[in-house]
Amino acid sequence: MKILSFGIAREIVSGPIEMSLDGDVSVAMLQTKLSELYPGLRQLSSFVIAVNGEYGQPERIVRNGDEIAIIPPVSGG
Amino acid sequence: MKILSFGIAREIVSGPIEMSLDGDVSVAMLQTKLSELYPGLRQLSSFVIAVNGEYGQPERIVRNGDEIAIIPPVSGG
Amino acid sequence: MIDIKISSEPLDVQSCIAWAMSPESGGIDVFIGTVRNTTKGKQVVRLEFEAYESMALKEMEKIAAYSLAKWPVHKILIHHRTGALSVGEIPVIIVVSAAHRAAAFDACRYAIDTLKETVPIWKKEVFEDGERWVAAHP
Amino acid sequence: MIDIKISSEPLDVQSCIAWAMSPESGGIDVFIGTVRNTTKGKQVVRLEFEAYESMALKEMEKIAAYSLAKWPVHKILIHHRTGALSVGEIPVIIVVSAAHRAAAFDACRYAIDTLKETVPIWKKEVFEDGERWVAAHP
Repeated sequence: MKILSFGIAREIVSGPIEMSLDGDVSVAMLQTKLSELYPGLRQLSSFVIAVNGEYGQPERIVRNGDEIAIIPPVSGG
Repeated sequence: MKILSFGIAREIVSGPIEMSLDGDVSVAMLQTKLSELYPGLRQLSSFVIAVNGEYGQPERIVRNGDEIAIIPPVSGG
Repeated sequence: MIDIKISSEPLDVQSCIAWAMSPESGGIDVFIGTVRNTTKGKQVVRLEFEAYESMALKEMEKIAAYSLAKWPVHKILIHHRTGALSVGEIPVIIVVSAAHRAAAFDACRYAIDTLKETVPIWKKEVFEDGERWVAAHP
Repeated sequence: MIDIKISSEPLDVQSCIAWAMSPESGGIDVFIGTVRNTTKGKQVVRLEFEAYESMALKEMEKIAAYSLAKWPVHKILIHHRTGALSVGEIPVIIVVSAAHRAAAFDACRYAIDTLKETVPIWKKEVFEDGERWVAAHP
């Protein structure tokens, strides 16, 4: 599974992330996993996970093939 | 004293008004006087008097030489 | 800074906005009034605007000055047109620039709301079969 | 009607407004975001905007659809720019037309407030001596 990242998250993870999922992994579990792999993400005001271009509820199960993205605090406008 | 009028008030009084003042005449008195002379003004939602381009308080005394205007309900914008 | 105008010529949205932009501003709110094709279900042919111009300019100036005093805004422009306007034309444009958007929105809305209450300008709606001074009668 | 766009080309205010005008509309509210020359007292050289474009378009679409559902507005346009923008340039423009102004103001303000909260777009402030992703850190 490829994980996209943007803004400061893109700079923190520096480069594309490839991850393979064993069993049922929720959005919340993925967030924890990513925080462990990239401690810089823990310094952010917040970060959330988008699944197929929608904000992912924490309990949502992600599947191989889903488009996953790390969304740091947005600041458009 | 010349009295200006605008919008529907201009149509009601149909033509310029010339009036001469005896003694102290307040804005309120002028309003009453104008309503008597032009009963059409009484049908309006409201009308007020401007003195020298400012809304006139009812007790304000008007003088010969002041620019007086009949202001029917405004509807700009 | 304040820019107030009453004109019988068409208002130019682009130049009004250009005037209000500045390097210090982060947000601009623009209100554009346009002539609608119907009012209370009746087809409108045109609107005719009449102003007590000297007083209207003073009242518009007061609105602008109050906005600058009350909100942290940089520039406010209020232009109003007079004469006969067809459907789609622009009777009024208000532009407010500010460092932050909340002040721009608040001041712009205050300005148009107050303009409609205090500025001595009148509009007559002209229909196929008659005409009517807006708000004149209860 | 809805018009949503993310573009690396300069946004054209005039054509955005022209799109929103219609004979049914009486009021148009326009919000224009502009790049400010300072932030917290520091001189800004430029802003760099990055978008998760497919998702950002969906979130912008949601804002527009909600506005049309909640307020009696006719048209809403939301355009956002990406890439490097200098002071005075326009990152965002929102245009809302409605029969009556209150709905246009309410929907326009809702749209920009919500865009800043939900749409996955990020800006980096670039200063003479460094840079900073806005809102990234507490």
